[in-house]
Amino acid sequence: MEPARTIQVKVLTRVEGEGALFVRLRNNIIEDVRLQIYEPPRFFEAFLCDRSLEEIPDITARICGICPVAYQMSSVHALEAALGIVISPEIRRLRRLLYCGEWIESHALHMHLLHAPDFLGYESGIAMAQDHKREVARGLRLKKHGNQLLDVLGGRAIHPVNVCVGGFYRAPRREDLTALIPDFEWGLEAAMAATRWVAGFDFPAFRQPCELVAVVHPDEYAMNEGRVTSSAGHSWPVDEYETAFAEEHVAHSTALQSRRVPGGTSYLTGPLARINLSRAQLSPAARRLADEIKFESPCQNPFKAIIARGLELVHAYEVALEILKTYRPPVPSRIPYLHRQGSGCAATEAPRGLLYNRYTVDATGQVTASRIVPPTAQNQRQIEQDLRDHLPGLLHLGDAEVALGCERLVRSYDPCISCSTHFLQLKLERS
Amino acid sequence: MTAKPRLAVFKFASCDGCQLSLLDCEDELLAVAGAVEIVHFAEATSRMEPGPYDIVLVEGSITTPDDAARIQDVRANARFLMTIGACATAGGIQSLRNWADHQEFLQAVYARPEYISSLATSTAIADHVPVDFELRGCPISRQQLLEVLVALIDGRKPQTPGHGVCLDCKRRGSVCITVARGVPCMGPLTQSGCGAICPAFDRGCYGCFGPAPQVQPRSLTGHLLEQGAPPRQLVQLLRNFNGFAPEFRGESERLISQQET
Amino acid sequence: MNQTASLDLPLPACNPWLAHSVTIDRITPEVAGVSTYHLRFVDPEAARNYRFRPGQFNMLYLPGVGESAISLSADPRGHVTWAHTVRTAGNVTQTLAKLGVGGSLGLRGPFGSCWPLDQAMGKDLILVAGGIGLPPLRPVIYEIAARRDEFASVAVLYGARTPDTLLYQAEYDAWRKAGIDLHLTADMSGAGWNGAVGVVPLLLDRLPLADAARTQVWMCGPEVMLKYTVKSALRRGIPAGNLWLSMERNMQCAIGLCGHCQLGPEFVCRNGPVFPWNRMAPYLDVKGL
Amino acid sequence: MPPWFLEKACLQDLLERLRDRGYAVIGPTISQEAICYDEIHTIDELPRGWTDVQQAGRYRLQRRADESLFGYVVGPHSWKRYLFPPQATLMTADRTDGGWSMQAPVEVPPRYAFLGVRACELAAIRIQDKVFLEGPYVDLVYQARRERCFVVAVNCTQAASTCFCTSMNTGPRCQAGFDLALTELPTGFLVECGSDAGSELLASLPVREPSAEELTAAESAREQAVHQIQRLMDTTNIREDLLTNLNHPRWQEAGERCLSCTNCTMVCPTCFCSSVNEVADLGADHVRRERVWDSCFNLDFSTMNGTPVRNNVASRYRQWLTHKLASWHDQFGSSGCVGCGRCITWCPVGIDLTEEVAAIRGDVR
Ligand SMILES: Cc1cc2nc3c(=O)[nH]c(=O)nc-3n(C[C@H](O)[C@H](O)[C@H](O)COP(=O)(O)OP(=O)(O)OC[C@H]3O[C@@H](n4cnc5c(N)ncnc54)[C@H](O)[C@@H]3O)c2cc1C
Ligand code: SF4
Ligand code: SF4
Ligand code: SF4
Repeated sequence: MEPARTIQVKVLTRVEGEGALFVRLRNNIIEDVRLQIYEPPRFFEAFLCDRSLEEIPDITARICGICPVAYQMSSVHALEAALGIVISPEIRRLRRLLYCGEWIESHALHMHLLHAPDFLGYESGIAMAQDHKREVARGLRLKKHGNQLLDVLGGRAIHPVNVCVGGFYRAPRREDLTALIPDFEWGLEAAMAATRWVAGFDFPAFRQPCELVAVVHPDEYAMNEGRVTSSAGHSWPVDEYETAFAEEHVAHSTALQSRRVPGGTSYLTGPLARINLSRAQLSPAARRLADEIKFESPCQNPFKAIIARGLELVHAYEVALEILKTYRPPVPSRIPYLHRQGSGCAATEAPRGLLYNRYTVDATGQVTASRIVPPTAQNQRQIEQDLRDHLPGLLHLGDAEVALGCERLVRSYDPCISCSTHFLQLKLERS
Repeated sequence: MTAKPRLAVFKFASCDGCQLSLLDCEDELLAVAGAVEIVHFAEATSRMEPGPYDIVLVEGSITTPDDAARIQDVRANARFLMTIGACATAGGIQSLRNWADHQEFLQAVYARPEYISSLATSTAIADHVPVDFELRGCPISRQQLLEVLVALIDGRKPQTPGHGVCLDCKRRGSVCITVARGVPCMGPLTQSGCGAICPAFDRGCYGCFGPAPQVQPRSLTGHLLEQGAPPRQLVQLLRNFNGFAPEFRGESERLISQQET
Repeated sequence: MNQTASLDLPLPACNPWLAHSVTIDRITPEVAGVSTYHLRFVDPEAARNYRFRPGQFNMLYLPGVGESAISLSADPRGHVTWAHTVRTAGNVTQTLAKLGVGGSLGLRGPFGSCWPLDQAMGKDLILVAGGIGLPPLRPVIYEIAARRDEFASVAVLYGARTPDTLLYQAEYDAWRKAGIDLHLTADMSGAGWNGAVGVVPLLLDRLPLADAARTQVWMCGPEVMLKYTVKSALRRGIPAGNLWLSMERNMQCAIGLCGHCQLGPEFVCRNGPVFPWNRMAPYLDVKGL
Repeated sequence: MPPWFLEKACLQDLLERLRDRGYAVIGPTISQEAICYDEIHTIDELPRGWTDVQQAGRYRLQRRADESLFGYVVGPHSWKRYLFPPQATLMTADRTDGGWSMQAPVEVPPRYAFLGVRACELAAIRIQDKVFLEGPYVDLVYQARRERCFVVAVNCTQAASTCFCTSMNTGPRCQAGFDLALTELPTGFLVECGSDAGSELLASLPVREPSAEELTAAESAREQAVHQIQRLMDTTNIREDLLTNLNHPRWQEAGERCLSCTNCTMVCPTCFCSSVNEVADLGADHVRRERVWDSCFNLDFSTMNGTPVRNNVASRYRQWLTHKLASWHDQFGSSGCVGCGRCITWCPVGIDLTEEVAAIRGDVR
């Protein structure tokens, strides 16, 4: 047998967490593609059991330092479902505002520091800043706005401390929020400019008509709740999520991989999925901008996720501004509740995609079972599939270029590997 | 240092939040990048130069046999090794496994535990290699990170205060949540650095910066128990992100053994 | 209320927190790790008004790094530059050591109490110093050399770890010429050393005293040295009231307002650093005070 | 000067007249489930109908049967927060071509009117005056605030279980140190005047002469506070008893309970310890020296050559108590304690200084 050609990216960079890529070819036929996640397992689901449910949002935040709010949101919603707590519209708005902070921070970071350098040929956002100082500085300022919002609402940007089951420990003061308005008004314009900038990049011609999955809400661009909806025309209430999607444990990854049930096919969550499924519900400025830059509908080029992020950035700014301007502190800031035995689940839209949580609690308020399905675990299989489909167009290149091409594709999903720890190195073997 | 110091960031078991703190220094990031040569920082750059490095930031705890070997390598290449965050300095939240049955944990999370290679414990970096400086927090404070980096570049000792959270509470005018509301709070046992945010948000501190110097947890837990706090709650408060720090660990184990007798 | 010796001490004008800008005029390397910095005020007005008494100290300020209390080791009659002999220890002193001639820093002072020169007039005076304890006494030596006939016998007992770490060796001849009886010792002997070997209090044990009751002993050095020097002096019949020492403590404000330097009832910065031994005696041996 | 009477509803006039004169009125108001001092604009922000229940390590708000505006004692804040702020800029340094340029901060110090200052707090301000204004050095930050402030005192008509001002000779009656002093009655306030500024303000208020019944009622209301004070601290010879017992085993014992958390020193209205931080930009070209509250309970507070002098909790507890009650006499000619009881209430483990002192002296007597 001919020796295999292996292409390997030992450490995927500019992604959050630790992963690698491995590709093996024989006679230019792809034998194996593996997105390897070697992020050490941290056993969150195991030790959430036996903790008080009040502690859960603080602990789940630690699954991922990049999107702690998403973990807090999915967990509090799931626990509220288990306890039968109905939050007030004011609390809901404040949660939406908090989520906007995280979307802004995370999208601005990924666009400017992690993904844009791929298009412009730099090793990092910092290196890119030498020639594109204005754009990087603008990106950093946008990112900072997200963090400032999280600071005010949650005390700090990473692992904020204010989220609790039932609402917020303390409602922010109106003055503290209104003080942010001028920055956010600037930011809305800047986010549009940043999106036009990334929309002008050169995109590899690649089309991937896969199944897209996102939370969809009838009245708004979903963040905190809605039905789990697929581009294949299905839609499920969240509590049927586990009937439509299942996780499987593969040998090469410490992350579980999700797939559709039945059929076992891959699917994609995240900004592209959201925008394709809910484009009409983007904020007016984001919608206008999508039309202006002729963002195709549906968009099936994963590389263009950077534009989708830009549009969502604009959206998040506009939503945040609206909430900032009309904010009244919710009273109470936290809906009182009693412990009871129950089970509940929730799915919210993390910057990287759908994040599903389910908990069972007992009558004393202890968690007895938990399930957490992070976005990257769901995308992992689709990323592998996309690599299979994208690779043939690259194989004429040398190993280093192939590796780089694959890495770029992987980065376009903004995989957050640390959170997929129940979730990479490219190794390409070819003959 | 004449040439710009070479900075590298390495990650072990963690959430990435502490290294993100560096990228979160939005106003200073480019200046920092100008003062040091960032030669290895997988989260931010594709540049991956081999050692030796002048300044190495290590995030995360040691939880796998591979990582136990890798940290030796990192240390061998580091002139100054600084751990960042609760995972690296105390084992992190994942050190909860240290009290549990590891096999049970594996089975709870993974369908095919045989695919997973992991140690029975999550331990601090200092349990494996000498550490030159520890920066506390879950997550670390970006101001403190900047101060340490700037101090290292200037060749002086960093100024990171060692007092407890209570002092910062009082400076910012927060009312003691334990005394005024009976909410158990780890503030008196916890090193400052966060700016005393939890009590400012009407909740007790959960100890994410780890034990303050010369703490006596027993006095506080004794008093809280007298006031009616359930022992279980105190154990959980102690067994958080710094649960395996010796002072907190000792007290939670003492409380449990007291329960059992 | 405690008041230090009744001299009207020079105090910094107006805002005691505001540092003057000074530049390094000259650096005299003394021994390994110790240099004397001659500082010049940027503002000539400040220079004209600046006076200090032997024993007082300044706060030297390296912006962004911090402040340190450093004794004035200069001749109090100097008018242009003020000397500080500094041992490189931590952040402030290390940063200072990196500044060269022309380097800029801040200075607040003078602060603290001074050696009781007036009380010593016409009396026998013994100055005892260990290591970096000599700089705070050097202004006294200059003062005495200039007014030698106002004092009876004057002895300087000085010791360091090794012979090559004795400070100000170039000046010893001048001191001796001025009628100062200089006795040196080293904890450890070294090449070419033919002086005494042993700790400083031993020098006092051996020093002939003309009239113990009329002898003043002023000392500055590590706390153990002070302790044994006091023991020796008392054993030799020198009255407790004639013993003076200069104390060291962490200081931040230098004006008795920040609390750091408290030792028993004393603010070392404000009531000291020079104290009559009597006053400190009850507190010196209490652990952790 | 004989006292005047101000109708309850007219207290708002007092607030407004103060505001007319450019004062920010700081008074008691409910925040964070305690009675805190903060800026107030109307008397509706006062804790009307509330009281506090205090014991060692515990504080709770409770409804009163009446509508009193000042029916509580002292809470977690003290006026020190305003006169000696927790953070203050001492100077700035900027790098220039000609070296460092050092500047004193330019600030317009606020004009505060303190409403509801209790007798023990007047005594505490008096003590801080001695510390910051009457020594060889004046603290300019304190001075600027202190000189501009206006003090409206209130006589206590009740006491908490933690109060011991009678032992310290500081209360509960306001004797001096105020511009105006109020005694609250159900229908209004008896107003005494303590300064020219006070009389000037009083002249703008709709006051009348009090009736004889009102005078008696005020007297007995104040007496009630005296009677409610249970706690005692024997101060005879306290300085010598403490300073000659520096090796008493009780220090060790207290050191095992004390958390060294600094709460007692932070809430104490007279503790004044501070540290200076260098706040610099990244290149350290612009530096601010910032003074912050600090405490002798911190390990790194007293270091020498890099090692802590007070290297265990017991020695730090001893430093605190001996300074407060003993060496303060040497330094400032009075006790450093005014008997407000804050350190007892706000100690998270309920350590009570009066008990510690008694224990140390118990062996002496
Ligand atoms: C009144 C007075 C007069 C003085 N006069 C003089 C004088 O004339 N000449 C002189 O040289 N000194 C003098 N000193 C001493 C001088 O003030 C100190 O040595 C100086 O403050 C050191 O400041 P620094 O910032 O350089 O060191 P610091 O940072 O304060 O450190 C001092 C020492 O502690 C060590 N250290 C600091 N932090 C740590 C840590 N975290 N862990 C372990 N070790 C640590 C350092 O290595 C160093 O050895 C005087 C002191 C006083 C009070
Ligand atoms: S020591 Fe305690 S009782 Fe005395 S003034 Fe301070 S806080 Fe009040
Ligand atoms: S008791 Fe402690 S904190 Fe208070 S003034 Fe005295 S030394 Fe300072
Ligand atoms: S006495 Fe109480 S309040 Fe004071 S430091 Fe000790 S534990 Fe804290």
